[in-house]
Amino acid sequence: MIRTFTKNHIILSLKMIVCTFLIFNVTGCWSRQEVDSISIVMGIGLDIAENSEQVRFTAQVFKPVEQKEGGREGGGGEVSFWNVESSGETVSSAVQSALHEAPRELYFSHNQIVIFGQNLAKNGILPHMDFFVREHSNRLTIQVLVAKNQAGEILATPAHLEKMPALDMRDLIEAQTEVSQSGTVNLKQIMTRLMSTTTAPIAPLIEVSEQGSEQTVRLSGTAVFKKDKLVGELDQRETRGMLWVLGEVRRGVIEVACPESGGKVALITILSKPKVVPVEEHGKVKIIIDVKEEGILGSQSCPENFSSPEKNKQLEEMKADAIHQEIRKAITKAQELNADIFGFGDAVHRKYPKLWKQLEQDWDTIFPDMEIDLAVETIVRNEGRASEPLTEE
Amino acid sequence: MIHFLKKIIQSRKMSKQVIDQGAASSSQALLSRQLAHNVERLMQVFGASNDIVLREFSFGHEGKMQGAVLYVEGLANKLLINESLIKPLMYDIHIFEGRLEVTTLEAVKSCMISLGGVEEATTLESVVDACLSGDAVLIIQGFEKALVLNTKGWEDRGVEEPKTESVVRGPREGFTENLRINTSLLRRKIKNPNLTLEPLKIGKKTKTDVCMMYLKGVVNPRLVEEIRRRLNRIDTDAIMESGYIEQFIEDAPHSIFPTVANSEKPDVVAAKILEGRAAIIVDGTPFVLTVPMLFIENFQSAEDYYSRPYFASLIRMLRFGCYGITILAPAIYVALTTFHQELIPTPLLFTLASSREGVPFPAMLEALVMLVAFEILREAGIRLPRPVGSAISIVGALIIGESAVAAGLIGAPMVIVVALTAVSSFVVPAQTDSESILRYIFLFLAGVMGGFGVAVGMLGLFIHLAGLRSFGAPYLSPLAPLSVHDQKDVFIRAPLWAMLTRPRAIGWRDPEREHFRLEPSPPDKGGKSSK
Amino acid sequence: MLMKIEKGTISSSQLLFLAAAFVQGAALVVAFAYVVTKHDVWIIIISGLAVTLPFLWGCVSLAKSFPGQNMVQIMESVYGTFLGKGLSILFISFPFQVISHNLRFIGDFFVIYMYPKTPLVVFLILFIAVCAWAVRSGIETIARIGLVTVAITIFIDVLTFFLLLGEMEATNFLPMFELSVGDFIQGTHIMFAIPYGELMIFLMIVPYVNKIKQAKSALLWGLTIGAATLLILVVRDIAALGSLANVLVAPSFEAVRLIDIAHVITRMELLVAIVLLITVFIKISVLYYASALGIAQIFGLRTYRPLVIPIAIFSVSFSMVIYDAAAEQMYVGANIWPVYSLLFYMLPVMTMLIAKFRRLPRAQEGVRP
Amino acid sequence: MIFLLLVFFAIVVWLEVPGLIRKKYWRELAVFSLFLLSTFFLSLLQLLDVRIPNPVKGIEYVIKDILRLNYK
Repeated sequence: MIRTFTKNHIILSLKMIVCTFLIFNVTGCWSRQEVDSISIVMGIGLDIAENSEQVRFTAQVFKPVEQKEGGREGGGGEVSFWNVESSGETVSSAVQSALHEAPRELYFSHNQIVIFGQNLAKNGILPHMDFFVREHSNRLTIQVLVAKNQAGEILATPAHLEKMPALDMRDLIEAQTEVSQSGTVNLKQIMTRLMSTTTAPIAPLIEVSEQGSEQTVRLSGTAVFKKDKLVGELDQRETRGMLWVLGEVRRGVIEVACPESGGKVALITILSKPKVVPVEEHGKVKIIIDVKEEGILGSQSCPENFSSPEKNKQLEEMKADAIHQEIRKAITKAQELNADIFGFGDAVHRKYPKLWKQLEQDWDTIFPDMEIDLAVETIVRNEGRASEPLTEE
Repeated sequence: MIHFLKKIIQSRKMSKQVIDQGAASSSQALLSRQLAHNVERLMQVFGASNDIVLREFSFGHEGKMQGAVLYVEGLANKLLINESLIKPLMYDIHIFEGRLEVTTLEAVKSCMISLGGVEEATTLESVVDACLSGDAVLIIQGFEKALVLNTKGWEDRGVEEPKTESVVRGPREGFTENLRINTSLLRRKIKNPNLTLEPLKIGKKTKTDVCMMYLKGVVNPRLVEEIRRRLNRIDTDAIMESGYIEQFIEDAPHSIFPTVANSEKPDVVAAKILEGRAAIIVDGTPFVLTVPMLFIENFQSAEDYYSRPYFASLIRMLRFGCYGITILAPAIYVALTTFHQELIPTPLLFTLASSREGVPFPAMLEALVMLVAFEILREAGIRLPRPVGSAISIVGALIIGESAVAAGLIGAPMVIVVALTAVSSFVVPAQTDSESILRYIFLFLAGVMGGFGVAVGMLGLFIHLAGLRSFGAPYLSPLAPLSVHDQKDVFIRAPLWAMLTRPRAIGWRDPEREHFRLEPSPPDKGGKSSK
Repeated sequence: MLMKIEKGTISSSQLLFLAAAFVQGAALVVAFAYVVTKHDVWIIIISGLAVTLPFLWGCVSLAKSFPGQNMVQIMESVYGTFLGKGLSILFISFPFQVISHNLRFIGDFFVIYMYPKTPLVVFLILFIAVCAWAVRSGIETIARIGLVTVAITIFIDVLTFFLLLGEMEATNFLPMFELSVGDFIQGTHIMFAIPYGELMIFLMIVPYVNKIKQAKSALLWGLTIGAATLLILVVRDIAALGSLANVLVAPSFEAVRLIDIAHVITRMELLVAIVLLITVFIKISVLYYASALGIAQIFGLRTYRPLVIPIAIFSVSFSMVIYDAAAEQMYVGANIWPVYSLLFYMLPVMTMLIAKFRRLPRAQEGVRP
Repeated sequence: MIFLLLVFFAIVVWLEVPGLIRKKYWRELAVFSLFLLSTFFLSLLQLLDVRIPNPVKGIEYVIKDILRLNYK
């Protein structure tokens, strides 16, 4: 027993050694890459190249700064990114040709955002999207944006808080949950929408804005796609209208006029929950949207006191009305563009799979004239710290 | 080829027989009646060694009897020999004068010698052996027998606190080099007649005393049989330390994992004997072996059982974690930075990329250099005299920690990783050899294949461990052949009153360790008496 | 009577975990069913289980009526030496093929997701080397690893399930039962033929269970636990990925990539890779062990150990040639293999019927009391 | 590469064969040699880029084109 055991061990250890040596010799050093031999891509911009049909590819890469003695990094004002630009027939070939310029291989695993230029988006994003699903290092959590004009321009705008514009933009998108006025999507969401036969993809719009001498980027509304082509955009109020239906309003301010005196009341949304129910009536479908919202009173510029139950009720009604209007606007816009940004088609599909088979082909004609019932219920939970408004006595 | 091998083996066997026969013919000789003849032959055996003391004297009625005392200076207690052997024979014998004729060996043995252990010896070999183990031998003219007198008494180190396993709470005594003291330390812990002691002599040249101790009734008799078989197999010149024995009896000599445990603390060994293990004590070393050994024993410290269970459990888990860190940390660092950068959080990747910038070596080489440097420092620290040792560590810390980073030879994160690895390795000291070797293997795998290599290596390690046995007990015992009851002493250390049974793989002959319902509970408070 | 090659025994709980890990090893293979049944995969995971349980029950009953004999020996005593050996070769060729396919799956997975520039053969060699090591160490060693594997797998699956709760949407499962009867049958068949039915190979191992009476329930429970893990996995993936799950090669890997809790608990996909690695390792080791043991018995050898390395080399060579492209693998897995494998699944059923007809186990008991 | 293959197979032989001979496992040795030889030729052919008939293709052909039992 002991002898065989011994023998086994020799055999196996030798076998392992042989295998490793074989592996060593068979090829060089395949997927090995030191951290200092890759360019860490943080953001990608895709445009249509001028004067040609090619894709212009902009990658924002991290520029490591050598650490000085004592671990202190170089001066604070130093720019630590570099935008590599290249072009090619496809995204992949553009990535390859970026190596004519960039000395280190591009590494996409830490990519945070993808920005599509407007022209490119108008021609259709699907051909370029495939790269992000197929290439192994792209994660589905990448945020997707559409630039008002050129994506490269957006990436070139200097960052103010983070080291790199791409990181700045990622944080900007995350901060959107506080205002809920742009429909942020990541790669997974936009892919899911692209794969659906009817639901229209959306993406937040981003533009460069001049603030005095400084340039900054700002999010301004939502781009709406039909299939994979950019067809229109929603402004900020319409965007929120859409987000109410999608259930993605986390925070937000709704302003309503004071009922008795001039001035405004700002109501802050805390919670919102929509319910989208398709109903079949005589072979036609109708959508019933029921939005429930809860919030608090944020501030008011009029001297009225809303702390009585009646007044509170009034406030709630006004808020419901405002939300109602926002949603209506969004619906109207979507029906104008004939883009099912709300995913009504999928809702019908889920509830009436059989009926859907007939409707699916004609959805483009059904959707613009679809009947949509809307009900909004709101609650104003409290008036904040002050029980009464500040008034001059 | 095989024929050839057979021939070699045969010839070897034959030559061995010849040697054995030769040895037998020279030392198996019986003593003769002639004192002079005996003395002459003995002196021939010992040669010119000047630590052999031969004292010839005459005693008895009118000094009629001739005798000789033979002992080794330094091994035997000189004072005892003078007081209890030579003095009674030469002076006190006169008290009996007229009343008793002290003429037979029996009479000398029963009336004259005031010593505890007296035996008779008939062969030259046994006389020589006795002399060399510290006994005095009395040979008297006219008798074919010699008296072997237990006068062992050499300088010993006292019972001190062991250096290797220090505890905050727990007994401070440790084994010494003396076999008898060691067995007595154990006897004092376990006052039970079932504590059996089986003496053996191993080593053709050194004749080292080895002793197996176990608790009859608890220990598996097949285990004792197996140990006896393996100990008797040992046919070697010398046993210098229990490590010699270990290498001859272990189950997996080619494994980097020890399958025989050792300890310097009587309380640890006693606890293991009580669990159903057997201890092997070797004369001349404070390290006592215990078998069978399980992998988790590396993570169990004596103090776990002396302190309260909660913190002990936490520390137990920490030790497992540290073992993982010490074998895997450099490998994982290398795998992450050279293969799987996508798994590093983005801000950390920026830091790493910045610190790697300008470092001339690939990460694997960097790690290798640092690990080797650490081993060098440790070895130097152990070997050097204590005052110099601390200087080494300062120099090492300065060179590696500060200068190498400042000079841009090594990235700062690597220093942190290696430091963590090094510190963690001291948490599980029993596995030092496997730790340092596995670390390099995993580093190599990580450098070649990244995470896949490390995972395959872990699988291999696990297969190896799961296949090991130590004296019949599966090495990964309470884990790999799962035993739910024994989980009380693996990752957590359950309260003593909850550990009702001995480990299944070891002490299952007498499973009950204690009565259940021993959980202490205070008497009810608040009026209602417990009666 | 053949001499017993394997001297070790395993306990019935070890058998249970071994079977569970074996089924869990199919986490990648479920992708075949995704193509057919889309977001209703979870239904066929359950229906496949319902079909497999009686089949497996029959298999173990067969093993129990011939105590101490594995499938090769059973077939020899049922069909006689000559025909029995022929059918045994057919039976053993099944695990032999499945090893190569699984080896290829796991190799492709690592190449696609983590090591795009590394040649496939490297993974195959390293992986089979570890499996060979395990197989040479014997069934006891493999069985000891089983429990740890199952524990780690379930832990990681459940952990990632909870971490992904934020990404999940129940609407991804709607509309339910949106699959045709044909697709449902095909899906169930795939589940039966690829992950579940392969448990048939435990007929080679059941004789080494120390308490044969518990073997049946152990195996059936093992299958159920394994299927439950697959169910957790599939529910997690569909809920988190929605329709994307149908187009991705390894949905479970992609789903875990989505985990991002406050940018801190994120990038955990290595966990999935590790789980895949160890469960596939168990699966391949069991199949590997069964084929080595079976071949040794067919040739009447006293030990199976010398066969281990040749089988390893053979598997690597074979898995290099079986597919030209991953697409072919998908097609064969979903459409051809389930039908083809019926040839092998027929064997225990047929043996059982013939044994019943010839009243074999009883007759043998009469001969040897 | 062929050299490496030879070395590998030589090592396998060196590791396995002496043990088998010592125990006088002739039958085992025969089966082992049979398997090892066939795998050696198989891998040699693969190294030399000879197209080895793909058994899966054969199965596909039988099931799909002859028996027409496939699903899609």
